[in-house]
Amino acid sequence: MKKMKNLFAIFSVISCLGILIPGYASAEDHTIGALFPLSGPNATYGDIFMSGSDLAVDHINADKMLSGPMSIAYEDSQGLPQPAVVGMTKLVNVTGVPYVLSAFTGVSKAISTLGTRNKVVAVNGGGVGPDLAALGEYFWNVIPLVNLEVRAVMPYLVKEKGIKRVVLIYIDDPFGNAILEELEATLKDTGGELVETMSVPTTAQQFSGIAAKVRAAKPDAVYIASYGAQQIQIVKQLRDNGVDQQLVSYSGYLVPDALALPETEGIIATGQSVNYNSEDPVTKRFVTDYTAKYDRAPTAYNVNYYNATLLYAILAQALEAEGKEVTGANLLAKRQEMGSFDLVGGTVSFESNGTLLSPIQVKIVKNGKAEVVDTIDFGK
Amino acid sequence: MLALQLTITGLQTGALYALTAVGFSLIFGSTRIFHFAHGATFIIAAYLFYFVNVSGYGMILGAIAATAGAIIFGLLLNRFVYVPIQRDEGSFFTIFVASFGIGIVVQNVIGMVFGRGFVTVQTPLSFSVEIMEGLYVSPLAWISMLCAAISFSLLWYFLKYSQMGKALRALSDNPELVRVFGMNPRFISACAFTIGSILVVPAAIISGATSGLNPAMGHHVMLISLAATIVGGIGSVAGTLMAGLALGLAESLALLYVDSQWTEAVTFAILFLFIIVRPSGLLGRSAAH
Amino acid sequence: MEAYLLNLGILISIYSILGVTLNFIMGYAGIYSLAHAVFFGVGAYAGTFMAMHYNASIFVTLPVAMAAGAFLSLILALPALRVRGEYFVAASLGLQVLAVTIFSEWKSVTGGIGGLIGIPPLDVAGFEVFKPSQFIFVTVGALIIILFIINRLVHSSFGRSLRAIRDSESAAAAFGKNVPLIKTISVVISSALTAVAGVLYASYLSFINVESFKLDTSVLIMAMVIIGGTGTQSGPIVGAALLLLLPSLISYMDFLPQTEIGSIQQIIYGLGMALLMIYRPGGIVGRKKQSETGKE
Amino acid sequence: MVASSADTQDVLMEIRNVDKAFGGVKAVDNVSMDLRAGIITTLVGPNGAGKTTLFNLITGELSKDSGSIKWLGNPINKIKPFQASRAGILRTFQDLRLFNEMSVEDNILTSVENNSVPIPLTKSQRTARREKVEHALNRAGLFSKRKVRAKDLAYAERKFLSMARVMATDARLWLLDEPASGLDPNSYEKFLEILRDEVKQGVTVCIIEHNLDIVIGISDRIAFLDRGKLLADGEPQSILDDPELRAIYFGERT
Repeated sequence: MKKMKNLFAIFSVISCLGILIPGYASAEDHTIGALFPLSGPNATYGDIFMSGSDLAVDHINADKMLSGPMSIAYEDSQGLPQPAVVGMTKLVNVTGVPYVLSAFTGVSKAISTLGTRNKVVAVNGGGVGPDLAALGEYFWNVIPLVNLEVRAVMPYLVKEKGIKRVVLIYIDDPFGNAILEELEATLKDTGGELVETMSVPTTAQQFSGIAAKVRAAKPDAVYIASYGAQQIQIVKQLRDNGVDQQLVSYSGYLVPDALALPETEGIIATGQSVNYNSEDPVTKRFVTDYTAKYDRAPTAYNVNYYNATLLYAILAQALEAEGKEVTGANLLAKRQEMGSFDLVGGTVSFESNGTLLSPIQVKIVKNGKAEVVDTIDFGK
Repeated sequence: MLALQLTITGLQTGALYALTAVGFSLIFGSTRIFHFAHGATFIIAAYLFYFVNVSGYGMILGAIAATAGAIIFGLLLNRFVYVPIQRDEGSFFTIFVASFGIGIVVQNVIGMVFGRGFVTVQTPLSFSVEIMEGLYVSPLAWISMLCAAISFSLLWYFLKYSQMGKALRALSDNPELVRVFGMNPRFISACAFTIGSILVVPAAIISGATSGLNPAMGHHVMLISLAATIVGGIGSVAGTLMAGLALGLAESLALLYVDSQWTEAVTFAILFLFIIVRPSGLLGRSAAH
Repeated sequence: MEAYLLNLGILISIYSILGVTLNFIMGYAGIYSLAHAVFFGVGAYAGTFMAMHYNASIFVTLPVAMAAGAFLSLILALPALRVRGEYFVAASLGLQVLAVTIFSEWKSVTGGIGGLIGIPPLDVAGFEVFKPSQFIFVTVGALIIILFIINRLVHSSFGRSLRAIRDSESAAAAFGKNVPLIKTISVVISSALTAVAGVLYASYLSFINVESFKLDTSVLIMAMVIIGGTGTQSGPIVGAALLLLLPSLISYMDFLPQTEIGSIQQIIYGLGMALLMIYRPGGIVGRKKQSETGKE
Repeated sequence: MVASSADTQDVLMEIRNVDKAFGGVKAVDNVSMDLRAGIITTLVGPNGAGKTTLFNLITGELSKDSGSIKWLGNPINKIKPFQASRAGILRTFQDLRLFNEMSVEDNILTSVENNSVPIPLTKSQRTARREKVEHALNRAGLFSKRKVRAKDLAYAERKFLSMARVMATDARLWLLDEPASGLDPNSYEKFLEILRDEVKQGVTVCIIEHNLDIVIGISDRIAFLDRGKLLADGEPQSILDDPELRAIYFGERT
């Protein structure tokens, strides 16, 4: 009797399975995937990334670039590797997309194996860990990686600001560790000194002890390598606890939440240089429509994911014109064949390792706005 | 100098830990309810304060709202979750699981309402002043310690002199007494929940200004409270207080030797060792079976 | 559709192994561990380490992972012998937090938060298994074998000893049960079998990092056991299936905002845990409330 | 009860100068006594006299502060409860401590088994075990309830189950902690009958009992404890007739 009941329970669960199959896109529809942090402490990035990719989808569908309507299947990565892998498995095996937008260094590294194994292109427009350049041919970057940013800002600090002693506070994950390596190497070359490094766990939010250690190290500048809500807390608590030295950070710092913080004033940060004033039609349309749709000026992240999405449409359009199937392998072949693309910010081409080069700007925050003080172009 | 600075930081953190931990310890000691949702009480109070404050009603109203919210949550939980389970002589684990479940619900509801990111209560009080060469202390540090001192003095007075306080203390010493004490056990446990929940409020408010809030921090608060309660000795309010301070200090001073990702491990290594070596805690009665 | 079901089936069978092994110590021995994910992780890391550096054959990875799980479980046995109830829950929480720190920091073996990428597929007697349609046989097979082992144990004198200890430790001792030894053996068996789930999980996802082995996972496994029914045979499996189907069920409801799905799912299972404890502490499969079957 | 001359019986257990204090209070205070084979020795005394504590000291549930205990001539001072059980000393508990979630049959089965490592039994072992269990079930009148969970039994049945757990084993010494308290007259007649039968078959019993009728009905020997001290130890009649002991027992302290 009891056995029967148990069997029944299992059976009813299994029969539930049948009802729960998600809907499928029809053959002509173009669906690409995206793994963004939609919840968790880094959800603020998800909004920023989506605003770029969604605008691209609007434009692509309005122009009827593809044979059918295009859409993006978003999966929540929380900015963390494990949920991202689960999401990627779903996108690859279930939704069956040929092309996935990715963000965050840890996330991108984690999903790259699945991408390569299943011949699905993953395109990163947010993560900046230098390792991202070496994840195989199915992994592309439409963002300059942070080694360039560190290489751009350190000479500026040493030469222009006379900074010698640097303390690094970094998040204990692949991105943070990459920054640590890059900073050690770059500082040696430029004549600075890394006097102390302090790692913080991803979940930490109490930094008064860290601040005390920073003060004890007597640095000229403090480099902060974290993201989202945590980096804001670090900056605030450093300032609260008597650290008045120059603070330095990277492109991930210049998000609206951080710029709104009074303590951000005076911080130096690097970022990818985008020429918003470019006269080409793609850039003009993007800047105009973005400002109209979201009522704010676009940032590099918006550009990157707009570009990543548009890149898919350009490649898929070309494949369809030739009557070829839009698969990951064909998209890769087409990108290698076409070479250069008209995207926001001008005509760009990929390095052989699948990474875009772009000039880096050094900016300083004044009155809640980032002002460019220097631009370094590594490409030329 | 660094050690001194970290000591002060540790005392500030420890004072807040002690407040939440004593709240938990009092409830657990006198009612034997494994109130894991104590962390949820913390975030409810913290977010209520934040919300009222951000809405422009000021800090005093915020504190009142936080206190009211904490008490109501504690009492509702006791009345509608713990009492029905206890009526059926549910094991400690049944209560723990239910409480844990409620904690998850609160965390996610708060996350949906206020967002899952950090929020901070902005106040000039968090800005540190250099009181001597290289030693920075924020007014909030003094406020934390003062709040803790006042709360504990009041609590001590209450436990020592009031009829209810004596009952709670007696129950902490010997849970069997609930049957013979001659007071309504329901009323006693309601009182324990009220006081335990109130103790959380100052810690919640101050944390909102110092380290910022996020809905997941209830978990951390609860783990620390549990650790302090056991290290201090279940049933001993004084022991929990000392253990809370000690854990805060240990967490801060550990930075002298290890990177910050190890500080939580330091706390729990202490807890683990205590359970294995001296389960009765610093001041508690014997716990090993 | 097929891929979706296979994926779900594999995850359900892996989590069922976790539920069944936790239920063995929780439901039968009364050892309420909140550190089950630790042994899941130990199995995953140990198996992956062998697979990446030596040999990916399951005849190498599984025994090594099980041995590692069994050996490290002695650390969990330590407090289990000294204390019960609340104290043990606290001790296991402490162990869980410590383990997460070590998983995050021992980067040469675990890859820290960045994790280990490119984990080789399962090698079953020279045959590489990674396609979901093949992998599901391995996971379901493993689940069946583990269910069989646990079932035999539970219905042997050993299982009776465990339940006796759970119901009254002092009476069990008074009737000749070597309580510390029996508890240790049960923890060791449970952890060794848990490690199997770790190996399968790592190989299936071809990626692992510390996030899969945090307190949240321990809580999820505990919720599966409790919601399904503690101390019942099918309870943990029903619980695992239900909680893993929950996200699909929720994502089917289009009117819910996508970004809130994670929260809604957690609210449902949190609420489920609380309500079950109030109205049906035995879980879905378990007995009804005692008061309904008559008390003394 | 045929009272053979108790003094000539073999001594199974020798208790010498045993002390145990909780905090400052002496629960067992320099107690020395013998438990003799084949008879029923009853521990009597007011509440808190240290009777149950003495049981706990014998089985190793608690450790002695000082003194020694010998079992069959061998010292068992550091014994653990499970070892005491395997050595043939079994006890019941005042609060029964049944295995509540398990069936009646499993309760008894568990008590018979004392292997820790999961090793299968041989066929003959299994047969022998089943016979013992069935015997105990029948004697305790629980055969029809053997599939019922222990927690679902009526009060008297729970008491009998507690006895049945001991009966099914091969133990030589039974330490029974108020096994008959709260039983209705019918049930305790049955209980006395079981006890007498078992003693006839060679079991030695030490029992804690308050009901004087039962004490008189079954005791071969009585040990009188008060506030941890052994005040008297001897033939039932001599103890029960002692006016001083009666006064203590009935609470008329002087």
